Amino acid sequence: MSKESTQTFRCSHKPTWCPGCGDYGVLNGVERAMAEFGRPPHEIAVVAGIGCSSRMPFFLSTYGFHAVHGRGLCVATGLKTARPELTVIAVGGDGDALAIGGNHFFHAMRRNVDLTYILMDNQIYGMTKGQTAPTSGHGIRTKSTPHGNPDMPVDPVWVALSSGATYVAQGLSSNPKQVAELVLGGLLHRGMAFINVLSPCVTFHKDVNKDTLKAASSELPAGHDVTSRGAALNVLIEADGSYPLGLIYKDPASKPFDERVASTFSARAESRTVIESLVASYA
Amino acid sequence: MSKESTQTFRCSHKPTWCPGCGDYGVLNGVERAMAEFGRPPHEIAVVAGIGCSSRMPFFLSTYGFHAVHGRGLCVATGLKTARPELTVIAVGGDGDALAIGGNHFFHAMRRNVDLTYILMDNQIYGMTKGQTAPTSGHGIRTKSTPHGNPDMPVDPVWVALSSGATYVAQGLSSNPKQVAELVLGGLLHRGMAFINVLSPCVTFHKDVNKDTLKAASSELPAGHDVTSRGAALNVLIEADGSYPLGLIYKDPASKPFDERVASTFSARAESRTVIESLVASYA
Amino acid sequence: MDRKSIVIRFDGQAGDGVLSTGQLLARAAARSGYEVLTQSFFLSEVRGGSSTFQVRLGYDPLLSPGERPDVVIALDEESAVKQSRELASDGLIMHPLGCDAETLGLKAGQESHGLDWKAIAVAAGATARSQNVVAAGFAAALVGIELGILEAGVAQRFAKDAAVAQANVRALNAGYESVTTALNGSRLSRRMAPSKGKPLLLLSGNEAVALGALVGGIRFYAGYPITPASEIMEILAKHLPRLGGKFIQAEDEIAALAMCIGASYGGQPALTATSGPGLSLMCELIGLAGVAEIPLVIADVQRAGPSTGMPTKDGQADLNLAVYGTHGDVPRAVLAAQTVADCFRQTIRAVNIAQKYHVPVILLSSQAISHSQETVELPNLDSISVYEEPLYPGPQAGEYQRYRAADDGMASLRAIPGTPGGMYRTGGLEHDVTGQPSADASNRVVMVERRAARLRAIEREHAKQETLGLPPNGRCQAGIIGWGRAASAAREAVPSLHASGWELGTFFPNLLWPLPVEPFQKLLEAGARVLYVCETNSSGQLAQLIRSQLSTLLVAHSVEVVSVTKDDGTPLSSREIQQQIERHAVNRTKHKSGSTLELGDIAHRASSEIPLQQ
Amino acid sequence: MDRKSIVIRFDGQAGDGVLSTGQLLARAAARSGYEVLTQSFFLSEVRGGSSTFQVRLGYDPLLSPGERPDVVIALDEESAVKQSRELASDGLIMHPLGCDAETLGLKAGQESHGLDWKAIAVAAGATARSQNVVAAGFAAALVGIELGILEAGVAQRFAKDAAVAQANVRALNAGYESVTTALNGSRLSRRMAPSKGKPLLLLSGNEAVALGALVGGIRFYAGYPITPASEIMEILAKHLPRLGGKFIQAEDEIAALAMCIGASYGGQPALTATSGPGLSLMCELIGLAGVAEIPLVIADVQRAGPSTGMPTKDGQADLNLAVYGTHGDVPRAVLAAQTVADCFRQTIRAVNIAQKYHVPVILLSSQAISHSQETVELPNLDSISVYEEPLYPGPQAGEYQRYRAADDGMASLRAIPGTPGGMYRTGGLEHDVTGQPSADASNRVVMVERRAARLRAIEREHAKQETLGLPPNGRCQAGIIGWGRAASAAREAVPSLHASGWELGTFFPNLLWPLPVEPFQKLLEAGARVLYVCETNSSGQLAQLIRSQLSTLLVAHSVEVVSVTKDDGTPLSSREIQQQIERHAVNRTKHKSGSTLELGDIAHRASSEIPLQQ
Ligand SMILES: Cc1ncc(C[n+]2csc(CCOP(=O)(O)OP(=O)(O)O)c2C)c(N)n1
Ligand SMILES: Cc1ncc(C[n+]2csc(CCOP(=O)(O)OP(=O)(O)O)c2C)c(N)n1
Ligand code: SF4
Ligand code: SF4
Ligand SMILES: [Mg+2]
Ligand SMILES: [Mg+2]
Repeated sequence: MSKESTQTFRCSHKPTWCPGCGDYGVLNGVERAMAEFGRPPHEIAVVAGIGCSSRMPFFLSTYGFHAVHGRGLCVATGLKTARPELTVIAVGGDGDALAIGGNHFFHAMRRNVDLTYILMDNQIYGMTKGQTAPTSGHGIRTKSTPHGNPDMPVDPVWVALSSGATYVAQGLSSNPKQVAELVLGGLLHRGMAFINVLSPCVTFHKDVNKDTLKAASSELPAGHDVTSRGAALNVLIEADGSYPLGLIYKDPASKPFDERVASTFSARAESRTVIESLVASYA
Repeated sequence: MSKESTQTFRCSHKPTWCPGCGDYGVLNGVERAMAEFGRPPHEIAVVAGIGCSSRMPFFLSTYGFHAVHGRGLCVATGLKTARPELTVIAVGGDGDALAIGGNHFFHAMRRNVDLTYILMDNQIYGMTKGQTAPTSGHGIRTKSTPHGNPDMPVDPVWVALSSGATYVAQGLSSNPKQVAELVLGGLLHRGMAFINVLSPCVTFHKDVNKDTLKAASSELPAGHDVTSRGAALNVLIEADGSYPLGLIYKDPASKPFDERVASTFSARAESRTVIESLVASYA
Repeated sequence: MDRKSIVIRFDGQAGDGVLSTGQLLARAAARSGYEVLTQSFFLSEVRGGSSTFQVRLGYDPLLSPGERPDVVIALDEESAVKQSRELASDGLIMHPLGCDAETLGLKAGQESHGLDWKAIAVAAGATARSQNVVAAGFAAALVGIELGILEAGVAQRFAKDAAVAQANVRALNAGYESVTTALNGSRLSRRMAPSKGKPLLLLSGNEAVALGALVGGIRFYAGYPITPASEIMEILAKHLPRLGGKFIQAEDEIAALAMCIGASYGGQPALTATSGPGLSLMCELIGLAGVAEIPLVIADVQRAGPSTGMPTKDGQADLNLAVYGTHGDVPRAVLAAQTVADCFRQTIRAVNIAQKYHVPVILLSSQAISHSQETVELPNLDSISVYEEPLYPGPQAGEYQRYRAADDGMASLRAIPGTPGGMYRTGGLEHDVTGQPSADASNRVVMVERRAARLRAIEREHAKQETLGLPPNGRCQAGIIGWGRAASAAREAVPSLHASGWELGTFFPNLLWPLPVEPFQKLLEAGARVLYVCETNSSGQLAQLIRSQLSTLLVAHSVEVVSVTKDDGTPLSSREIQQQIERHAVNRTKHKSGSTLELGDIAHRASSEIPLQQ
Repeated sequence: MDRKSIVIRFDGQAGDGVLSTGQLLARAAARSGYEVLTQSFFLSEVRGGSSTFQVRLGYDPLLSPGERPDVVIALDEESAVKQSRELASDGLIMHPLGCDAETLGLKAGQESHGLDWKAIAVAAGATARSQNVVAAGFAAALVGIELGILEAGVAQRFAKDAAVAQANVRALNAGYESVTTALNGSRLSRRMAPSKGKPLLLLSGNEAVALGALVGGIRFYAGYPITPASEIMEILAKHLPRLGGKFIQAEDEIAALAMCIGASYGGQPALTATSGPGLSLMCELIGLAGVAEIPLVIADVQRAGPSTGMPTKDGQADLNLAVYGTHGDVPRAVLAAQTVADCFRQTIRAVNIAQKYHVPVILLSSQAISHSQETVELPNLDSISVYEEPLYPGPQAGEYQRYRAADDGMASLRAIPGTPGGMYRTGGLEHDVTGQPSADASNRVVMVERRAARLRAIEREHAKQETLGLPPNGRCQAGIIGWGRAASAAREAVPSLHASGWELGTFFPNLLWPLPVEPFQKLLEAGARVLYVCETNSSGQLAQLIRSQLSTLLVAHSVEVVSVTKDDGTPLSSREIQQQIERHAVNRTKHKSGSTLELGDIAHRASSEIPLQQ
């Protein structure tokens, strides 16, 4: 079935995640999507921030960059913009994407660089052993909110949609097949594709697990028009706190960053001539 | 008509803005709102980031803090949380609020600290002499986008609403009276009040001026239900790029940050006893 | 029994409860009046895996976790095999049944015995999971800690469920008694004499910072989680509200520090804690606090950098950043803790400096201190002096001037928002005496000097609190300097250096910036011609700071500043310090007797020395 | 006529077109082959208000904008009054009709004349707005620049509208001719002899950095606007796309640098430009680039800090941050430009170092250089060497190792994403030779040394490109050191110091980190016992760096390092440098003849010196 074997994308280093961590499912989904996508590993780069989830690049056989906390998406933006012929995937956790990296998330979505961004949402800071994350439930007690979380949880899908993302989807790590489909869709999409994967932390946030997530998720309404941003927003409003799964929005007219302004410089001019005439303009 | 004279809030330093800058109108509106609100200047603190607009604290007679670029809202959050009995107003420009400060904007809105935040939106970086800002129009040419702005403009009202702000309004700097009303409403609101004021830069972005802004603005639909977030979102969707003016949303059930988790520690315990027993717990 | 301290190491798989075993023993020892120092070892990469916890106990204050364990208690075979390599030459290793001295590759003088921890637990009526309590009982009996004190600890730990507590107390007893059966007389050699001390607190470095913050008057915390600092935040999140204080988990470190600035501008003493990456992000705001003269404490619990580095490993390489990290020249103070007790004291001192001098203060701790526990005397809160900042009282004759000239570099009175008549505006722009922006050259000169003078004022007050050590005759040939955890190791190295004939002056400052000058001057006057500067980093950051700040003195006395460093993720040890110093001395003598030094080489090496090479 | 240079200052209200007047004259002078240096003065606080532009022109390279103007051309009375106070003692001031020598308070030897600039413009058939073109014509005639060259400039400026252009050329001619009527013979004394030079480029520092970036091979820029660096971004935004390069305006400086890291990881040479506040924000990512060994150039156009400081004023106080700004020890290079020509050359050098050694390079410029224009020779692109990075070519025998050991601290081959067989993973964690995370102590030691050796390798190659100056006899008593704009001022001060009997060695390095050791060594060997270190900041940052890095040398030769500094928002001038050096020498002699020095005092002052006090 696959164009490349998923094995092609597995690297020799075994994941260091806790046994049972949701991120294994995401990794699996990503490998499948890559296999289906069919580009060889050397044409793909995976860029991450910091967090358990952000370790993913080290477990894949592609090029990989593990940046600093919250900035993975910016590194990916630079890489893809400089090297448009590569396939660039960015990954991160909910803290990485929405706490320290929240602004980059927002601007990356609206900039619409042709990236695929996968957020592993465990509603907690896993790597630092269990503090409240932006997606953590209101009122829950964690190490950093011993008296209850005062904040309301952020819905990453809502944020992505309302920041201008042109491809927005959601999956469960316990369903790697769907994750693979959504990621593949993202790889094929021209512009920023955002896939939120609910991927539990079995060590530091046991209350949110495979079963509770499954129970809290919902299907998209029949006949949902994925090309309508209004319909997509509506899905979220109607979802009323549950997690709608699948492809929620895809802008068929998406213009990636590079193409948003008609450039008169599409052909690479002879550098030497350009520079000489520029220098001369200061004479 | 005012409880205090607007003069009370004017400080001896004349604003250093360019003649004709929209920010004069905002300052005027703020002074009026303060006068109407009736608290003396020493019980008010105005906190800003960096930018032309962010100079406002220096032109008022209240306490004032001019922080660094993008971080005014965080300083205001700390100040208000530490000193809840003060009235704290934060101000900034569109770059300050939505470029470098975008993440703080997002989190401040959802944290719902009892602040009033006034954004002076001139769709440009005024202070640095005319580069593209997050609210700048798509395709426009500025110093930093000589070939046209590739990004779509951000709607601050939309961002505020979708980040969880509990009071969201929009005004024109050319109508200080309305600005005053909206700001006063914000001062009275319990929780984060956001007022976007379209306030043109007459020096570095002449295309967006009093007249074009006025022409592009719209009234709220008759019978608009300000207490409904859905209705508010709808106003924005319907506005279709125009600027709806007035109070767009106000959550009547808004619970400010401090009250979002029932605290068992409402009364300030005797510090000495608490600390002693805490120390003893390590014995 | 002339044993002064004993090192016991517990090892097992994740979930075996190794940590609680060690903690039970450690706390009981502290309650018995022993000095205790514990350390846990993390593997940063793999979640799960093995887990190691080490307890050292003795009579005198302990300066390091100790190197080779005297006793290893391994809960599974893999751990036993691993730890057998670490065992002291006369050490004892306890392992589960099924492996023997041969499997473990023990050497003559080393001793091993097998015990079925789980079976003992089950036999005592507890579940197999209580094997760790059995191990704790065993260890306690081995070193001679009273059973009653341990029983109380177990009861406390399982206070939520009486039946479980009872079962565990039985497991504890069984473990305690198993010593007699398992060992054949050898036990007595591991016994410690009863301690004569009072019961002590057992605190980790992070706990001590959090307590110090509360005692010092901190009533606002905003922060962002990061290893190895997060516990400071977690403790304050829990306890600040009970003191009327406020806690915010910020969206990042920049927001955290900005919130602290807001709170402190509002008159609430504020602190944030972070590690290197967070401190790097805070640089811009440190400058803001410096210019606006906002009191502030940043606790930087260092880990092995640069960048993400080795987040669960130790290092002390943030000194340069703490001293120099912001654009422009700005006053600040930098303090470093050397021990857990120091974490407590220096945090309070940091708050005092911040509030008195209106500067940001950076308190350096490190991974090795933050997560190791040490015994600390119960502090007498009455004897701790906490600075009460005088404030602008309200309307006075004449305009209020936030930045009015003050004598001797002292801070001028703050008007806290809410104070009538004190309204002023300030921020990060250069300002005049009122706080209003000014780009005037002559005003600028005044403000620059105002800030520089602040630094001198801090030095004036605080240099004398840093104590120099000199041999009885008041003379020395060299000085040994150190900061942070490396200072503790250096202290530990001093007796044996003295024993091998060195005449050493010692200076282990907590205050690193402004660098205290007088103690150095005295050291050189006492005869020191070489300064050995001990620190766990690769470039010798304090050594460079000393060279840069004390150049005139060094030139006048012809002093060589030598870096004693290591940067492999583990704290510099006393043994390593002694080795490096002795190796340097040998080379030096060689050079002296041979041809002249290649000065360029040496100067150059100063900026790039590698361990054991200078 | 023995005049070597002339300083002409234009002054008027915002909107008067003062800037374009000055630029017209400056460019015409450059085209005529004069050396030109221009400077505009900003008032940071008030928008609008008055506007000042100064043009200095001469035959030899100019090292400063000059102090007092020889000629002032004031377009309104207020400006005339203000500028009359600045006028040189034999200066000429031209003012609009209606004020006279008395209103202006002129002294004997100074000369003034009135002209109705607007009327002349109108009479010539232009609008009153063309008064500034009239003024340009007047100034050109005064100094003796050919009319034709100016006419071409005017035609170019108004190229969009032929009628306007013609009217302005007429205004220009009228201004040019008005010299004869307005002055009575005195004009000849301001005339410069024709220049013998070739036409020169006229560039600002920021323009030179942008050009240098393009010539050096930069093909990716991400940045965030900030005064005084924004023009670099604006120029590259315009021209990169024409070269197939990419430009992104980022949401902040952190994002900007992270984008550059991504682009550079992808093999595109990348640069960002900022000022102090932005550099402070970039500290964390500098460490990432250092550990991951990503080539990168950060141009920091310094302004007077700390914090927001005085954004339109000059300062050079970001050196500490550039050298030390990140947690942990990390390799990087720091270069500083002293002139506009330097901005061009050092930017190319920065790109070369970054690409060759795989390190972040920080290029320091400052407000005073960034916005002042200087004449620069038309560069011969063929003679500029741009480093071509060799890359991992694709599948080879054996596994690709990104961080394989390389000789002499050199970088190892990069595999650029897209290269078959080169796939590797890296980032900010400590890693093994393949890039995979490792917290192993022995691996760590290797990697730490690898990074330290990189720094030594850069020093090895680049120290020799920094040139020392010695008096003809090869001996000196003192050294004068300087960096950035202050180095230019120091160069300017040297002849008159020599004239007053000083035997000075000179060393004005562009490379500040790693600090080149050998030139200092030679300086000391040539006899220098005092090093005067000139820089526009208050703590003497380079002086401290020298003390910290060259301690062994300083001790061996008993050298005093003395800071020559100022930090009032204006560049240190040659006059101030000379004064400070001479004052120090006098004090030194006094001290020498009196009682011994209080060494503590001096050591202490080293860290807190204020202008003219050491
Ligand atoms: C600047 C900085 N701040 C804080 C940290 C510590 N830190 C590492 S990962 C992390 C958050 C992890 O949460 P998330 O992004 O949700 O990833 P997860 O581990 O849950 O997959 C934090 C706070 C850091 N490495 N760098
Ligand atoms: C960290 C940092 N980056 C950049 C700047 C430069 N800067 C000052 S104000 C500003 C933006 C101004 O735009 P806006 O916030 O919209 O305010 P306006 O001037 O338009 O009112 C910028 C980029 C700075 N001061 N600090
Ligand atoms: S701590 Fe949580 S998120 Fe991290 S690897 Fe373990 S289960 Fe996964
Ligand atoms: S530059 Fe623009 S925003 Fe700034 S003061 Fe002038 S008109 Fe207002
Ligand atoms: Mg998470
Ligand atoms: Mg703006």
